Amino acid sequence: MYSEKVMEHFTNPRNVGEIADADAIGQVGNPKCGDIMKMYFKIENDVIVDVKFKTFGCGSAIASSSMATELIKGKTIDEALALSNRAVADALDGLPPVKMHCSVLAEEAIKSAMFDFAQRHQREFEGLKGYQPPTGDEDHHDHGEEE
Amino acid sequence: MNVYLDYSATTPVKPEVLEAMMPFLTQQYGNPSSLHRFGRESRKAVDVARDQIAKTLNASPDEIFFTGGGSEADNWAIKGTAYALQSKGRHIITTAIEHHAVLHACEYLEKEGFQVTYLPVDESGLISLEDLKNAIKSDTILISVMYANNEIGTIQPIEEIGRIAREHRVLFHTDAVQTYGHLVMDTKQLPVDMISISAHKLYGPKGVGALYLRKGVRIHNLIHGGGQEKKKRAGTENIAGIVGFGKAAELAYTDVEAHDQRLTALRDNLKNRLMETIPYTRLNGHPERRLCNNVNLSFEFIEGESMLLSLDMVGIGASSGSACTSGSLDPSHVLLAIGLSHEIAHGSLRLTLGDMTTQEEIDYVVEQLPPIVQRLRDMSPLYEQVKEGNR
Amino acid sequence: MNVYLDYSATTPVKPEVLEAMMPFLTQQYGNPSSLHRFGRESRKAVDVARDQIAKTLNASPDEIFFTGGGSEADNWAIKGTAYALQSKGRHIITTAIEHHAVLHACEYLEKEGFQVTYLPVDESGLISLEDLKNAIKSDTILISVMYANNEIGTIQPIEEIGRIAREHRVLFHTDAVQTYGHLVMDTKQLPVDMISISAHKLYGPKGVGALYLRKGVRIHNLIHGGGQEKKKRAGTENIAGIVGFGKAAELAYTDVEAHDQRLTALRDNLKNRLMETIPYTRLNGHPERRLCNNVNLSFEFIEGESMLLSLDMVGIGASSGSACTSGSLDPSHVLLAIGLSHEIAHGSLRLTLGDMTTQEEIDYVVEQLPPIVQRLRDMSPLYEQVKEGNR
Ligand SMILES: Cc1ncc(COP(=O)(O)O)c(C=O)c1O
Ligand SMILES: Cc1ncc(COP(=O)(O)O)c(C=O)c1O
Ligand code: FES
Ligand code: FES
Repeated sequence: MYSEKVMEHFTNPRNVGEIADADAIGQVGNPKCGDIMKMYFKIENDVIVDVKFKTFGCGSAIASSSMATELIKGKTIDEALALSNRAVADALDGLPPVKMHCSVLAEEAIKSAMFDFAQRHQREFEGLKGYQPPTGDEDHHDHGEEE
Repeated sequence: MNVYLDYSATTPVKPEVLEAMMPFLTQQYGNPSSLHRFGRESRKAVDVARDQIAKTLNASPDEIFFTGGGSEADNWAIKGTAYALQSKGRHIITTAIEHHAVLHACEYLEKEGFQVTYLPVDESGLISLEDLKNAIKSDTILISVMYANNEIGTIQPIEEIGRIAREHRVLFHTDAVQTYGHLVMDTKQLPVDMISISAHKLYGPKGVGALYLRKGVRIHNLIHGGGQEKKKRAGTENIAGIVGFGKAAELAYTDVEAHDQRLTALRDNLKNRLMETIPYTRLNGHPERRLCNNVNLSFEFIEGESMLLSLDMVGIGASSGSACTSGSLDPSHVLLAIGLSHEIAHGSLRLTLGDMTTQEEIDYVVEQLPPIVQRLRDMSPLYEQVKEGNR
Repeated sequence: MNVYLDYSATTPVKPEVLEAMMPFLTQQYGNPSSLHRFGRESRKAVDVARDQIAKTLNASPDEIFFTGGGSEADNWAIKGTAYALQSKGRHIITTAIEHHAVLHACEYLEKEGFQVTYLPVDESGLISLEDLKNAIKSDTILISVMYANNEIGTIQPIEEIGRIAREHRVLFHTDAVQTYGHLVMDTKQLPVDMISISAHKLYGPKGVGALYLRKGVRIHNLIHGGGQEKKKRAGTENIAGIVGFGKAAELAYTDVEAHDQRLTALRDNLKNRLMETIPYTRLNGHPERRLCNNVNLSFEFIEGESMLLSLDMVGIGASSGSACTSGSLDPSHVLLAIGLSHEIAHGSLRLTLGDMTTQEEIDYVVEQLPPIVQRLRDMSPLYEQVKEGNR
């Protein structure tokens, strides 16, 4: 059901862990839905110099976290905010339809962290226009069913 | 090493069972409804299988009706009773932890105008007999309570439930798909009217089951048509499957006590060692009233699918009550019904043992599982808080 | 010599089909719903079989739903449509010569408050399109007409019927259990919404069938429960059976034209020689629009069961439309519907040919049958009158 790429990232996830003095932290999902994704960022001159994650979730959630953090490491904040869940899924050679929301979680974790950064430094970013931080309790994702 | 610990999902076909089936997949292909010699052989074979199954239930062969599986038997018992007795009443009692074959049949009937009471269970998975008595109304036509639960293995007090049903003259169906092959069910003693069973849970083939229908109990057909199964279940018989089912049932009940003792010992060994080695672990289901082959544990802070994937990579096949395995949003309705929070339900693991399970396999699991749980916990944002003492 | 000429009752499993099935009766026993490697193999196998069958019908794999046989598929199509559309209307149109799986499902629905029109057929077994059009009412929700009849082999004008159904926006189901494997059915061309098929009629195993359900057509489930078959048909899949069905379908449609030509020639050879040799014989069913493997003859003055018994004694397996074979009082409803008198219906014989049928076997039947008929006629009081010239 999962691509080799997903299994590879699930087995050897990149960037697992925490950053003690992170410049930004984002957390999305809630345990009720079975997914929590938390990301820690080190940011210098608007460039992501380090990123780590912790995830409570299924194989595809773990692989999405790993791939997403790989994709944005060394990138600028604007570039990171431009990363779509589709790009994460594509980089993993696709996800099963019912698992697409796991990649959405990765996109949202990044946005949530960048929002945190923006708030801390009173900054505004093009990619955060209209962004609403998750309230924590909503059913934000939809396990799309076939049919 | 390949270790299969998902016997409650399905079992391999035993070699003796396959051997019994083979003639009916080769030369003896006649339709039992045919008059000629090709058909007579098949008819005899179906009769033998019916006898074999009847014997294990201490039933009469004409109380056994073959179906296309356990789900069909459940649907037949429930809808067949509902439609047959709807002029008498439209209320059904079942439990919150039934298999979906029962639950979704009941939910369907609700849409068709029936009322269904779903009895709650306590934290060990048992229903309360008081609740049951209180739920019975003058228009109650059916009580359906599973014998043992497929996820947590809890065994219900079927005899007592049956007695209550009898007192109130309500028909009683039990889904014994997980029980058949593990426990002795004597229909001469047990006050049950209908029992669903399925071959592939006791080393028979997939796609064949049966409904025990006590003599005199009249329900509607689910599948109308030809005169097979005494006109109660139409369709050309799955001869090979039925023959395999009969043989599997006979084998399972040849020495069911030895089977029970062996599996109970292995089960307890597995369960105790895992619980001792892995912190933040709880046993789901009843500590004593449980199937001899069922271990169901919740490991806090982690999620089931990632555990299953990790186990699969080291060759261990198991199952979980996590939403993520099925793509549906909610975790197992059974785990929620026994009071687990969503998080903890997500982190559950079901290991079910069988006749081919060895001590060596158990040792392998006890060796492989703890580091897997640890690795996933180290990745989990929920576990962080524990380490930081915020819990 | 053993000669099986009852291929419409059921067929042997082809060796290649059994070979495809064997892994799933031995090592590859996983449940397709399981996440682990044991389950994945099974899931893949079910997908392959679904593709194989979809291809033969020029359908999409997600329009194919496996069932426990042809009868279940028929019941599902009919009751599933009836219950899903009952708020729209409660009228169903079918024919007088359907298989009991359709007829008895319809009769059941009549008891539940539906109205059913049973279209008559002419003496060749064909319905009239005019009758059909006249029968359609504003509350008609389903037309169910079998593709080819199992007793007399008559092939209905399915395309024309489908077009009429479309014009009136009524769902159209066809029971193609006897047709599948003989005729090409292209669902991209054919205006049908549901098609029932069954594996054991085309050299697959017994106890597995399928319903083709056109994309977008919504009917109720017959068997509720687990999420198998896209939540439309619950129950652990009969993997070996499904794999065998897929393989059998693929084989049947590898060169269906050659199959048709070979059987048609053998059929006509058998039919013509029997009709030439045995006086007072009539062919039942349509002379041209008939299945390539079906011969149905009525021999006046004698009764079917005694003919079958006599044939069985010389090793020939056949079937009859006589009451006596089934233990029911009336002769075949199909033979009565084409206008046969009870006496003549009783004396009917169905010989159905298959891929293993040889010219040698046909010769044997042509040699054995006439003296059998003669012997029985010599015993018959009805035949006396003929000899005495009272007829
Ligand atoms: C026309 C027709 N429909 C339905 C069926 C029922 O199929 P099954 O025997 O697979 O239930 C048969 C055969 O028995 C048949 O000939
Ligand atoms: C308790 C219970 N009931 C019913 C079923 C359904 O049986 P089957 O898979 O044979 O349809 C199962 C197994 O899947 C089960 O565990
Ligand atoms: S985390 Fe639940 S489906 Fe991915
Ligand atoms: S003559 Fe005996 S049953 Fe018809």
